Amino acid sequence: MPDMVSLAQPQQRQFNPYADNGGTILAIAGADFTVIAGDTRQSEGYSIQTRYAPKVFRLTDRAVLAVNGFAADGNMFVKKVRQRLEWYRHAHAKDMPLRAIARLIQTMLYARRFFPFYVYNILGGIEEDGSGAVYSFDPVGSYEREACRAAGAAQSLVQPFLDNQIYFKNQVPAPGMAHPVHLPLSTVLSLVIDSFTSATERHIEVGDGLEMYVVLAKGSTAIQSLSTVRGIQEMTVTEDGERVFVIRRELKKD
Amino acid sequence: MTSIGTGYDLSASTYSPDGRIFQVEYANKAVENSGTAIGLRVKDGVVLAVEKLVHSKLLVPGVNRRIQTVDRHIGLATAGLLADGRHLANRARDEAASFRDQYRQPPPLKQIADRLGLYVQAYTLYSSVRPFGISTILGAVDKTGPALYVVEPSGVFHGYHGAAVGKGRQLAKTELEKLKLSELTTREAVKEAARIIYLVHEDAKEKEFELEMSWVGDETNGIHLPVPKDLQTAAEQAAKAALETFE
Amino acid sequence: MDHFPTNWGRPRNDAYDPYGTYPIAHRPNNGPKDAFADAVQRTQQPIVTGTSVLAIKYKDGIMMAADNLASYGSLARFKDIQRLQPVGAHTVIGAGGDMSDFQYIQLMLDELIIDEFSAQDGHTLGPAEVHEYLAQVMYARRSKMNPLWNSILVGGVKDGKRFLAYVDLLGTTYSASTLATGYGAYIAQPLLRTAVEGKEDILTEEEAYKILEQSMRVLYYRDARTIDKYQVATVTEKGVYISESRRLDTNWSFAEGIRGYGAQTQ
Amino acid sequence: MFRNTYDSDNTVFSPQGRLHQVEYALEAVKQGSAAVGLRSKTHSVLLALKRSTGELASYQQKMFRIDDHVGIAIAGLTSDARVLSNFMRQQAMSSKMVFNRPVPVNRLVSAIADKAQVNTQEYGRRPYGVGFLVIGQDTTGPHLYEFSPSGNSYEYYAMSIGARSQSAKTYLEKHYQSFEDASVEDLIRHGLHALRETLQQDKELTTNNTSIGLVGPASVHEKAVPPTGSFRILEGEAIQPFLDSMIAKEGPAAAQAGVPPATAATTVQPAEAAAGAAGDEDVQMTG
Amino acid sequence: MDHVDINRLKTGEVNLGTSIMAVQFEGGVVIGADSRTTTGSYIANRVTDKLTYVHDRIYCCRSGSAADTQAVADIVHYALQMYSQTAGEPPTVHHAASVFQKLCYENKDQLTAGIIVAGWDKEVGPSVYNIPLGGGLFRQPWAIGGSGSTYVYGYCDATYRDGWGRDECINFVKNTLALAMSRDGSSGGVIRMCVITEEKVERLFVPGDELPRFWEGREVLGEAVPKKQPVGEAGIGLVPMAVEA
Repeated sequence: MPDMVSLAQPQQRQFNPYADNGGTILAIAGADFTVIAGDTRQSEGYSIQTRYAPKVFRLTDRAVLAVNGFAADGNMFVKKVRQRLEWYRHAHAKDMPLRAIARLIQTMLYARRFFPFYVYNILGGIEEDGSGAVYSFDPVGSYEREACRAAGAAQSLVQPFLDNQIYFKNQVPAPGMAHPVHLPLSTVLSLVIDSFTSATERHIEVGDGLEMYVVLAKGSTAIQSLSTVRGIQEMTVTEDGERVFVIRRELKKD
Repeated sequence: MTSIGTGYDLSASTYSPDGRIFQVEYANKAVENSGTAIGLRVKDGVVLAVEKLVHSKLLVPGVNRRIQTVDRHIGLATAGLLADGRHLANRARDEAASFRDQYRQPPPLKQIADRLGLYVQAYTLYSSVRPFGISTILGAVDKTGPALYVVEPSGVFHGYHGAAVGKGRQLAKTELEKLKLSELTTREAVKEAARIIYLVHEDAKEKEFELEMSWVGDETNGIHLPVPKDLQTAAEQAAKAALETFE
Repeated sequence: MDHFPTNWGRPRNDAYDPYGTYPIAHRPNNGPKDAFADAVQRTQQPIVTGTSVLAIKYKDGIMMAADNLASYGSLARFKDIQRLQPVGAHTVIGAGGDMSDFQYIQLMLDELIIDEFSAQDGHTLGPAEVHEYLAQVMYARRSKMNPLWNSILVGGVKDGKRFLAYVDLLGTTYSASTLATGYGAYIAQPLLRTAVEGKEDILTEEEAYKILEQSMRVLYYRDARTIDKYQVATVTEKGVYISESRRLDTNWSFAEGIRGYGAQTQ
Repeated sequence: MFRNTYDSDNTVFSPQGRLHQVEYALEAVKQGSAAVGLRSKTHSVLLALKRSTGELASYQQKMFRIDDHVGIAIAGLTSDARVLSNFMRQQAMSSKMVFNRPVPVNRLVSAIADKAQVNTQEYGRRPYGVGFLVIGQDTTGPHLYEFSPSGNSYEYYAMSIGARSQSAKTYLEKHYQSFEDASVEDLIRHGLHALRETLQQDKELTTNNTSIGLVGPASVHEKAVPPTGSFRILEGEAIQPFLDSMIAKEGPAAAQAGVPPATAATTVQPAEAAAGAAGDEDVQMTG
Repeated sequence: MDHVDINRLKTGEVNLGTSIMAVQFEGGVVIGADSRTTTGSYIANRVTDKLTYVHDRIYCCRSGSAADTQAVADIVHYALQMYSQTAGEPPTVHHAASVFQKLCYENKDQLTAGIIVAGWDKEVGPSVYNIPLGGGLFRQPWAIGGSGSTYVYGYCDATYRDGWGRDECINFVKNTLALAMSRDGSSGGVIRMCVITEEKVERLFVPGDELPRFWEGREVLGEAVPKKQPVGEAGIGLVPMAVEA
């Protein structure tokens, strides 16, 4: 009965609704700041589709979201998060706190458990207590707060580097010394730039441009180390609160 | 009026003993109280003109338009309740879109008038709705050439060479009948339309008004558009001049 | 994505029907490629298809080119098809992929433009708005597992701003100063980037045209789904202009003296 | 109040072709405290008078933000206003989602007008009992619209709605020609003057009872306004500098303007004044 | 199994493995079709009429699933009747083609239908529309369709000329179909043609034994010739092909 056999088999798959558009994102939390960064290359297979497609987005003055994976899902997801934040603003006349946004993202991702957004999210910003925070998510909504996280094509290259440099894994402090708990902003920015230049060298899907968002807590002294940064641009909307900046750098284009 | 107090005039779903539907007649009253709208179907197109009564000098002139566009080639002018006019224009757009979806071509005006007639008529059948308080002039150039229709609150519609609705319709009709419409060009028709609107406004001289005109035809490549500023200004000046000689 | 619309959205398998010769490619299941592949199923495939579209930015606006062929598998079935379409007064779109879906998109956009025109309020849709709308439609359809099987370039000029972007059956979008769909992404895009990047504000209309013409010629030499008849769309502040069909000049004279494939000389 | 048999139902025309239910809905708007709107080449502003039910109660909300580029001031049934403003917010967001474009302000106003029209034609509904002044900016510049329960909407240089709004209108009609080129500070001052005309005797505009909404570049009295000049509502201390800029009514400026005192409103619109006296609160929906 | 039926036909479903055609000329259109329907390789009907009336001056030629195309044609026939009664005028060919196209496009997942719509209307005169498998709509001066058409594209490209009259078009259709039928196993039988003009629809018929004939290879003779004839004198025509090589 060949008919019975063919009926029992699953239907032939005709259309794959996903693509992988490459690129890498990362975020590192400091004591009173957070850096969220991503490269700007968008690719499919061996083709570079564009050299400038942002993957990092300012949501509020204290929250920045990086999305990586299937670009169409990523863009749509950011749009939908922004709509939810807009309704929150209509209802409460203030911006949603960071940890609430993190929980919201979890709910939104899990709502699509059986047709997921093929997107790895990293949310960075400042909590209500003024501390820097990074939340990382898997595509179906599992999330946790961390001090640093890399995701995307070059995750396997960048994360071990961060483990070593941020968490001091496999480093032994000098006798009588302890590893610092938080690194200063200038150090973090250098680490981010190094992460991406290295990833660009070793991964074909990473390169072209780098966008680093810096979120500072209210009254953060880290502002001083930003004054000398070339080409920095402020994105803050409201006064007397957290501040958001973006720093752009070129990466190799080959 | 024999209707008032009889109890036969409180619903569109009620006939009077002599077979009249007073609610529809009252809807016509709403039309008669409003500024005049006219349409001229001429040799190479159609011109629509509206006497827009200005109820406040704080209004921004030129923007609160009374003539609406239904499709690329179809214009619509109403007299009566303004909001009802918007409702019907939206319906007309839906009908035009539905025709396009079905037949993959621009709708002939007759089809739109026909479907709008059916729609308006449905509002004369039930006590749960009231009739439309508007008369609607539709103008277009379609595959049959220039076309002009009027849909009344009762749902009845007719084709015209020249049409007038609203307060000054009698005088406007008399003036339209004097014209050889089928020999005019749209350019000439714009002048005549402006003159007629200015003329019918004489009866309500104390009220401010704004003349609004649109046209469709060879001059506009078959697209329904507002009459260009320079032409409108010239037509209004000529209308004012004609008014003085008329008196 | 490769240059056979039949294969778009499908796992690649060059071992099977590599030339896409049959109109309805029926290929084996190559197994899940990502973690979510099990969630999907539905039938559909492109049948009458168009190939690459190219577009670049230049000094005064954007320029786009596409040939006039609609293929049926390897059969060159319709040789007088226009694949470039103006949308309103500021925008042009060019489509590769399934032509019946493209016709549907054209009707849909015409409806949109009529709605916008009917408002008569001084607001018009520019290329950015048209692109966003298309992207939303394409993404919504892919999310229903019923995609519009096209890759589309949207270009235009409005309020002094040039705009050029891509959208495809997955809802994937991106923007760049040179774009190419289908096979053009492999063959023409490198040529376009070399000729245009950094010179977007200098290139004249003639230079832009020459660049596209040369790229179309290379595609004609190397893409088996092209013909030598094509059109060029130009959008500037003044509006959209789509050319008549043009024929490519091609060169074959060098072939006359070629003998054999190696040692042979006569 | 005069009663006739044609006024109890929104699906009935009177023999004169009038819709009494709609006209009564317009009266509901006049029960609400006044709102004033003005427009210049660069700005649109809203000013509204907030009421409080008593010493211990907070002041009502008269203004709503719809989107970055649009805001409204209301007069009439607050709960109706919330429904309509929510609808406007949805429209604004849908425009952002589908076209990535801020919705053109006129289309937003037309959308609620068309919604309101349906409530004037179908049985089992009542017309909305609220009027809006809508300000916003889009690619065609700053705008001011009035929306009313009849389903009509108009664009104005300046307008006022609500209790004793006729007095404000009289002021606006006198001065509107100077608004086009006015600075935002002057525009707001004119707005405050107009709003003052709607006050009952012995009342005055304070930081508690006045709201100011605006779109356009920052005024000299504002801090931290994004360069896009998005819609914001000023309340409390933020409006003190604007109140300070007002020219006293008894002063020569008022006399020069020839503005009738607030009590004169009685002669202008007897019905309205009576309505205002009868209910000094915005009508609340019960049940 | 991996194999998918390319025609998406059910087992036993009747297939119009077909050759169909339409050509426009100054005063009208000529449409034509073969008459074979098959289920698998069995000829279910050898005298089918694939030229289907949808309105007084509009016909369609059907290819693909017989059931699908009949269902679609019936719906269009109904729609056009409704239209002509309510609108008080006959539909245009474009109108008819649009209704076909809409049905074919919106149900492309369910249908196997390749349809040519042709006819005459007072707006544009004669016209021919092709609606191939995916549900696109293409106007052409001439159109061919069905499985047999793939064998005759070259012939049509080489032969067709603008400005032909009625009789030249009839000849063109007759010859093209005969060529397609001779090469396509799924096409055959008789040729049916219609000439649609403003005045009338005229039916033409070419019986299966009077089809135009073209090159069919050399005459193949059996070996009935007596063996005693010497090979050398037999004449070239008698040498079996296998020997010739």
